[in-house]
Amino acid sequence: MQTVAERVIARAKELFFSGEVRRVLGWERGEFQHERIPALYETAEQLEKLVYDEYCGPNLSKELIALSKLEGRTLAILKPCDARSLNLLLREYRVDREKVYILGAGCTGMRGRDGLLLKCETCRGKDFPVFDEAIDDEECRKVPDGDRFADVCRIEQMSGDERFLFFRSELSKCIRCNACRNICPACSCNQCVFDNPDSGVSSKASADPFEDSQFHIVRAFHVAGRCTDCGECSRACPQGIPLHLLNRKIIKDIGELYGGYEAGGRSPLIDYRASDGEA
Amino acid sequence: MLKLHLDRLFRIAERRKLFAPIRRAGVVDFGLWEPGADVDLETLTSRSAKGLFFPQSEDLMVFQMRGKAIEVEPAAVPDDMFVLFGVRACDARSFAILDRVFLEGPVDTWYQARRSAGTVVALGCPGPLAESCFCPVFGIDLAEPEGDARAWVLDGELYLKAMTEKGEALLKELDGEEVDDNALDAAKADARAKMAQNPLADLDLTGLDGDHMMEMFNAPEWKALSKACLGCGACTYVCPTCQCYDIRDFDTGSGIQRFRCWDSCMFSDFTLMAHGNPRRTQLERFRQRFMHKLSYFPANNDGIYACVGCGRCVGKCPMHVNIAKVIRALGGKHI
Amino acid sequence: MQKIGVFVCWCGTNIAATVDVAAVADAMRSEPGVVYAADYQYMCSEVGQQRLIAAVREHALTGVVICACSPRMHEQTFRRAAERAGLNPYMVEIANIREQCSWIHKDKAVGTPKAIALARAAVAKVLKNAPLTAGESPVAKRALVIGGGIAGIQTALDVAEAGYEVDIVEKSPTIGGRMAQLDKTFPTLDCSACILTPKMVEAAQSPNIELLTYSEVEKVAGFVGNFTVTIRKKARYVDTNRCTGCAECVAKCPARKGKNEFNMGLDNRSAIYIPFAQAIPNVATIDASQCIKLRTGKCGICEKVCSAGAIDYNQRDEVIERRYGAIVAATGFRPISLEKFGEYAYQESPDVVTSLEFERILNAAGPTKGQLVRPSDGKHPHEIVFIQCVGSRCSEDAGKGKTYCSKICCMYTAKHAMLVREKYPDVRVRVFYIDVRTPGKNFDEFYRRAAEQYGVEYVKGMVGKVWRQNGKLMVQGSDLLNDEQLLIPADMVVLAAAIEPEPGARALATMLTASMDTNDFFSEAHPKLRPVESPTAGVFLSGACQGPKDIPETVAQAGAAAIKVVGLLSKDRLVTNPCVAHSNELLCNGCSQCEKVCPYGAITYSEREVVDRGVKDVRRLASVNEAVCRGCGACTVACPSGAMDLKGFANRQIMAEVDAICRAK
Amino acid sequence: MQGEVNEFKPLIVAFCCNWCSYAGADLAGSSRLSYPADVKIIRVPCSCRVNPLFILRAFQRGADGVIICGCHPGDCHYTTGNYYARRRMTVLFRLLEFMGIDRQRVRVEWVSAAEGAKFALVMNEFAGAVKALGENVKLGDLRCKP
Repeated sequence: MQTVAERVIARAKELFFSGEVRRVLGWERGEFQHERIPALYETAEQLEKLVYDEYCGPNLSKELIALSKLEGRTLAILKPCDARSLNLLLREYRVDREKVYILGAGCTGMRGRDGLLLKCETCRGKDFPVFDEAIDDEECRKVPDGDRFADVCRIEQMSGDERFLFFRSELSKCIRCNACRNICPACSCNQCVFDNPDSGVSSKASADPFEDSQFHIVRAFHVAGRCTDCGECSRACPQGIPLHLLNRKIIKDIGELYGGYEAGGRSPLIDYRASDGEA
Repeated sequence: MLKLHLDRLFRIAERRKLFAPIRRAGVVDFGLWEPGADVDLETLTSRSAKGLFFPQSEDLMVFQMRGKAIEVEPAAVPDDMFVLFGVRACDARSFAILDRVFLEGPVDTWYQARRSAGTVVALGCPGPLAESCFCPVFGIDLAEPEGDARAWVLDGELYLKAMTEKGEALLKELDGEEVDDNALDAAKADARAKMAQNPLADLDLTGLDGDHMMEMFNAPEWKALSKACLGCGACTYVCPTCQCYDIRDFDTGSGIQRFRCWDSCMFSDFTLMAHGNPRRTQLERFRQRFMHKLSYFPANNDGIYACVGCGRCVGKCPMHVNIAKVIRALGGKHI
Repeated sequence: MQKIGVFVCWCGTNIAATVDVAAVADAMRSEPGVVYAADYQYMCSEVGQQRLIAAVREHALTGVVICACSPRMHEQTFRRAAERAGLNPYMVEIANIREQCSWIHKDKAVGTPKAIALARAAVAKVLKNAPLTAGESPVAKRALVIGGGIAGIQTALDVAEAGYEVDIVEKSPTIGGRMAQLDKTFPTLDCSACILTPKMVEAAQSPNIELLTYSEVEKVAGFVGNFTVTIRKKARYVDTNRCTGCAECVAKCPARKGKNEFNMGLDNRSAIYIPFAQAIPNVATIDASQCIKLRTGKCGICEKVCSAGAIDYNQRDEVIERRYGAIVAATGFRPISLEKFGEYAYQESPDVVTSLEFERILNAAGPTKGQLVRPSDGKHPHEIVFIQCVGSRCSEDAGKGKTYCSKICCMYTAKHAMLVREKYPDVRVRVFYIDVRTPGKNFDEFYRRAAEQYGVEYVKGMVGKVWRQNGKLMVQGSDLLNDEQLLIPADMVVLAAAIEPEPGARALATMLTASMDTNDFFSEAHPKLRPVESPTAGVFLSGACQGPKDIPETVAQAGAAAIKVVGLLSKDRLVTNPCVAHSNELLCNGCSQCEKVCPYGAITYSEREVVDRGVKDVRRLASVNEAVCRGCGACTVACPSGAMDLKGFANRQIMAEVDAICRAK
Repeated sequence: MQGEVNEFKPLIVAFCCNWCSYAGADLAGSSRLSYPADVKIIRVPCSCRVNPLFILRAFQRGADGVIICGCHPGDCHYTTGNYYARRRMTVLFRLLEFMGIDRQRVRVEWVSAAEGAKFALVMNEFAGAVKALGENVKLGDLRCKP
C-alpha cells in the first residue's frame, strides 16, 4: 500500500504537470488522523497537499458528475469500489467519459475512526471495471473473504416480527439528513422525489414512522439493480443505521433470481425473461 | 450540594417524565426513561438535546374537512412537566442561544411551553467526551454546566446542585445527604485540564465575529472548504444551535395537518422561492451556515456565537468538512 | 377550482336494485369539488346523455363523473357526450358501480357504501385530471418493403394494387429470394419458378412499385407515418438502363471462380453475372471481389463485348433518402450453418448436402441440369438417406442448433423423397425422422403418398454418425420402431437443416426499434391478435422473418401485412392517443432507464438547455414521441426521479384514487 | 354479515390492468360472481404502471392488502409490461418481507379477460388471507387514521 500510494501520487502529479489533465480529484488530510477529505487540486501548490493512504474512504465517483461539465479533463483517483460506481454513472450518461482520466488506485481496505470500514470488511473485489491506468500490487489485489450477505442471511432467519422490530428500531433513528442519499452514486437525480412537492410523497422530516420506512424502501427500490454496494450509505449515516442491508438484500435476491448484475451492464429491473419466476 | 445514588434520581420518573441519554440500537440519544432503560452517561449523545424543546417535527394546527366544511383546530400546546437529565455543558449553553431566537419576541409559543415545562439537570463532564469536543473555545466550562440544576457523577454517586427555583423544587423531591460544594473541585480541575489537551481546544476565533463580516464573507477559502460538502443535513440536524425550520402541510385524507419541521440551510431547496434559490451553489449554502454561526448571529446577539463546540458535526460529517476546519482556515491571525 | 358533476345511473334495476343510487348521489354532494349530483334510470340513453349535456352547460362543470357500468362499455359514449357539451372528453371519469358493485353484491347495505367509495375515487381522480387533446401527424403515402422474396413481392403487389407507391429493397442483384431457388413446391408439386416468376414480372412492371435491388437499408429515422430511410444502392459497375441482359459478357468473362450463390455454391459463376435466367431486373452485375479489371486494372473484356456500352468500372455506391409512411420487414430465412454438426460429415463429403442444395441438384437449371448425380463423382446414386431435424428442436444445453421446429422440413423432405422415387425408382430412399409433422391442407395426404405409393422408407429414429468408407457414406442410425441399429451404406445423404432468420435482420430490427425474440425472429405486437404488426407502430412483418413458414402461409401473411399498410396509408393524418407518457425536463436525469423499457422506441434523448431554480444547465433529456407512445406506463416506474408521468393515469391521479378509497374505510 | 358489529373488515386495493384483469373483473360482474366488497379496484393501463409508491401509499392510508392483476405473461397488451411488473414486484415484495411486513398482504395475479371466475376466486381468497392477518399496523400512518 505504501509504495502503491506513493506511485499513485507521483503519477497524478506527473499527469497534471504534463498538462494531460486540468485538475486532480483526490483527498487531503483532515483535522484528525483518520480524516481524509475529498479535495480538488487545480494548482501545483495545492497539489502538494494530495494524499492517498489507508484512510481515503469517501467515494469520489459522484463528484465527477459536476466535474465532467468543466473545461478540460479531470484526473480522478478511484479505488476499485469507486470505479464500479463511476461505471454506473457513465452508463447512465451522468458523467462524460472523455472528460475524466481515471487513475485506478490499489487499496488494501480503508479505515476510519473505528478501524476498518464496514464496506471494506466484505470487499466486492479489487479489479477496476473502468480506468485509464491502474496502479496496484499483489497486496492490493488480495480480496478479504468476508461474506457480504452474511448479515442479510442472519436477518432472513429471524421471524417476521423480529425483522420488523429490528428495522423499525434502526430506521426510527433516521433524522432524514439525506446523507445516505446525497452520497449515493446511484442517487444521482437532479431532484429527488422526496424533495419534490409535486410528487405527492415529498417530506423533509419523518413526522410518522411510516415515512422512515417509505423513504428507505423507495430509495432501496430506486437503486435496485443499480446499487454498486459501495457501502457509502451506511458509512455516511450519522445515526449508524445499517442501510446497506436493504441494498444487499436486493442484490442477493437479484443474484438468486436473475443471475445478478454488475453496475455498468443492463439493470435487471429494466430487463426481463419470459421464464422469470412469479412474485 | 446533594449526594445520592443515581437510581434515586430515576425515581422521579414516577411523578414526571424523565429524559436521559439512553442507548438504543447502538446509538445514544436523549430518550424517555423507563425501567430497564440503558442509560449511558459516558458518551456524547448522537443528537443534541434541543429536540426536547424544539422537536424535529411538531404539529401546529389541523384543517379538518367535514364534508365541504373546514374546521381549523390548533394543536394543543405541550405542557406536561418533564425533567431533562444528563445535558452536557455544551448543550446546556445551546438553550441560552435558542432562547434568544425563540423567546425574545416574537415568542414561539410551543418552544416557550416546553421550556417552562422542562427542568434541565445538566451534567458536568469528567473530561472531553470525544476528540472533537471544543467547548472552552466558546468560553464554556465543561465542569460547571448551566441549567436548573448541575450534576456530577463520581464513583457511581450523583452530586446535585440547584441553580434555579425549578432546580430547588426538583432537589426537594430527592432525598440525599448534603455534602460540601468543594468536594468535587479536584475532579473538576482534572476535567478542565484534560479538555485543555484536546486537539481542537486551541481553535482561535480572532477575526471571526460580526465586525469582520465582509472579510469573512469574501474569503477565498470558502471554495476549498466547501468543495467536499454533500449538501446533506447531518451537521445541521445534530447541531444544538441550528434552529431553522420549515412549515409544511400533510394531507391526512380527512384534512390537512400543518406542522413544522427542522430544515437545513445546506439543502438545495432551503428557502426555495418561485424565482429560484437565493443561494444557488453549495459554496453559498455552506458559507451561509458558518457565517450565521460565527458572524451574523454574534452581530445580532451581543457577540455570542451560535456554536457551543460540542463537536458533533466534526464527528458526523461523512466528508469530514466541519466548523473546526472553517475556524482553522479563517480564524486566528488569518484575517 | 374545479366544478364536478356526478351522475349516478340506475341501469334500470341492474344497479338500482342493490345500490341506493339516491344515497350515492347525496353522498357525492358533500364531496369537495362536487357542485352537482343526480341519478337517472339510463345515463347511456340519449335522454341520459342530454341530461349530462344540460348539467354541464347549466352548472359550468369542469369535470364529470359517471357512476354506471364498466368504462369498457360506455366511456366513449360519455366522452363524446361531454364533448358535445363543450367539455374536454378526458375530463370524464367512470365509477364502475355495476360490474364491480351492484352485480356482485347481494344487498344495498353492502352495495351502497362500496358504490360511494368507488364514486369518491372517481371524483378524486377527475379533480386531478387535465384536459387532453389528441395529437395529429401527417402520413407519407409510400411504403417500403425490405426483402424481395415471395413475402416482400406479395406485400408490395397488394399495396400497389390498392393504389399506393411502394419500394422493394433487395440486397441481392435480383428479387425472387428463396422461392426462386426451389424446384417444385409441396403439396402440389408444381414448378416453383412457374408460379413465382410471373409475380416477379408483375412487380417489375407495376407503375406503383420501384425495385431497389442490390441495395440495403442503412438508416431509419422517424416514426409511424413519417419514416425517413437511407438506402445504399451498391455499385453494380453496370448501367442498368443500358444493359439488355444479353449475357454476352457473362459468357466471355475470364474470371469464373466466384461461388454461385444461387446454386448454393455447388458450382461457380463468372465475376460478371446474372444470378439466374429469369432474374429481375435482368441485368448483369460485377462481383468486385472477383473481377480482374477492378482488382488489377487489367482485363476489361466485358466492356469490349458489351454492345450496349453498359459496363462502367467507375460506378460508385449511391445513397438515397426517402420518406415512407409504413415499413414492412420481409427479410426471410436461410439454412443454418452445419459446421457444428460434424457427425453428419457435411464438411468432409460433397455427397452430404443440405436440402436446399439438393433442391438445386434436382432443378433443371441447376448445377447438374436436373440430373440426380453425386456431386463427388457425377455417378448416379442408388441409396439416398434423408435426415430430418438437423439443428431443429435441439435442447437448449445442446450448445448447437435451434430449439424450435423449422416447420417446413417434413414436407419438403417428403417432396424430395417422392421426386427421387418418381424419376428414379431404382434409388432406395430412407428418411430418418423424430416426428413427421404435417399440419396443413393436403399435407398429410402428401406425406402418406410418399410413404405408401412411392415407397419412401420412413425410419423413426436419429442418425448418430455419418462417415466415408470406400466410396460410400456409412450412415449409422437407430430404428426405434423395430428397436434395431441400422448401418446403411449410402451414396448420398440429404440434411434437412434448420432454418434461421437472415443474419442482417438483427441490425435492421435495431434500426426499426422493432423487437426480436431470442432466435432473432421479429416479435409480433401481440402473439394472437396482432401477428403481422411489430410492436413498433408503422412497422409490419411479412413472411419467415417472423417465424418459420411455408409458401402459402407466407403469401397469406404478406397479404395481411399489405392490408395493414394500406389501412395506414389510407389515412391523411394519424390521430394519436393523448394518454401518453410525458417527461418533465426539470426532473429528468437523462439516465435512459425509461428508454430501455419502452417497447415502442418512443423515447429519445437530446442535449438541451434548461433553467433549473434559476441556474442554467445543459442536460441530456428524454422526450416522448407522442405518435409512437402507446401509454403502457413502463417508463413511469423505471424513472426514479418521477420525471416520467402518464397523461390520463398520472401519479397524482392514481394516488388520489388510492387516498379516496382508503378514506372510505 | 352486517349483523356482527365489530367484525374486522379489511380494506383491499386492487390495481387491475385495463386489457385483461379489469375485463376479467367485468366478466366476474356480468357472471354475477361475488367477492367481498372490501376489494376496491383501480384501473391502470398495464401492470407495469403500478409504482411501488402507490402500494406504500395504500398501506399508509390504511389499506390492509394490495393486489396487482395483469395479463398473463406473454399476453401483455404492450407485449412486455407484465414482465417488468413481475420483476419489480418480486424484488419489492421480498424487500418488504425482509423488513418484516407480512408477505401475504401483497400479491400479484395474472387474470385474463376470460377468467371472470378466476378473478372472483382470487379476490375471495386474497380477502380471506388478509382478513386472517388482521389490520395492517406495520405500514400504517397514524396521521391518516380517522
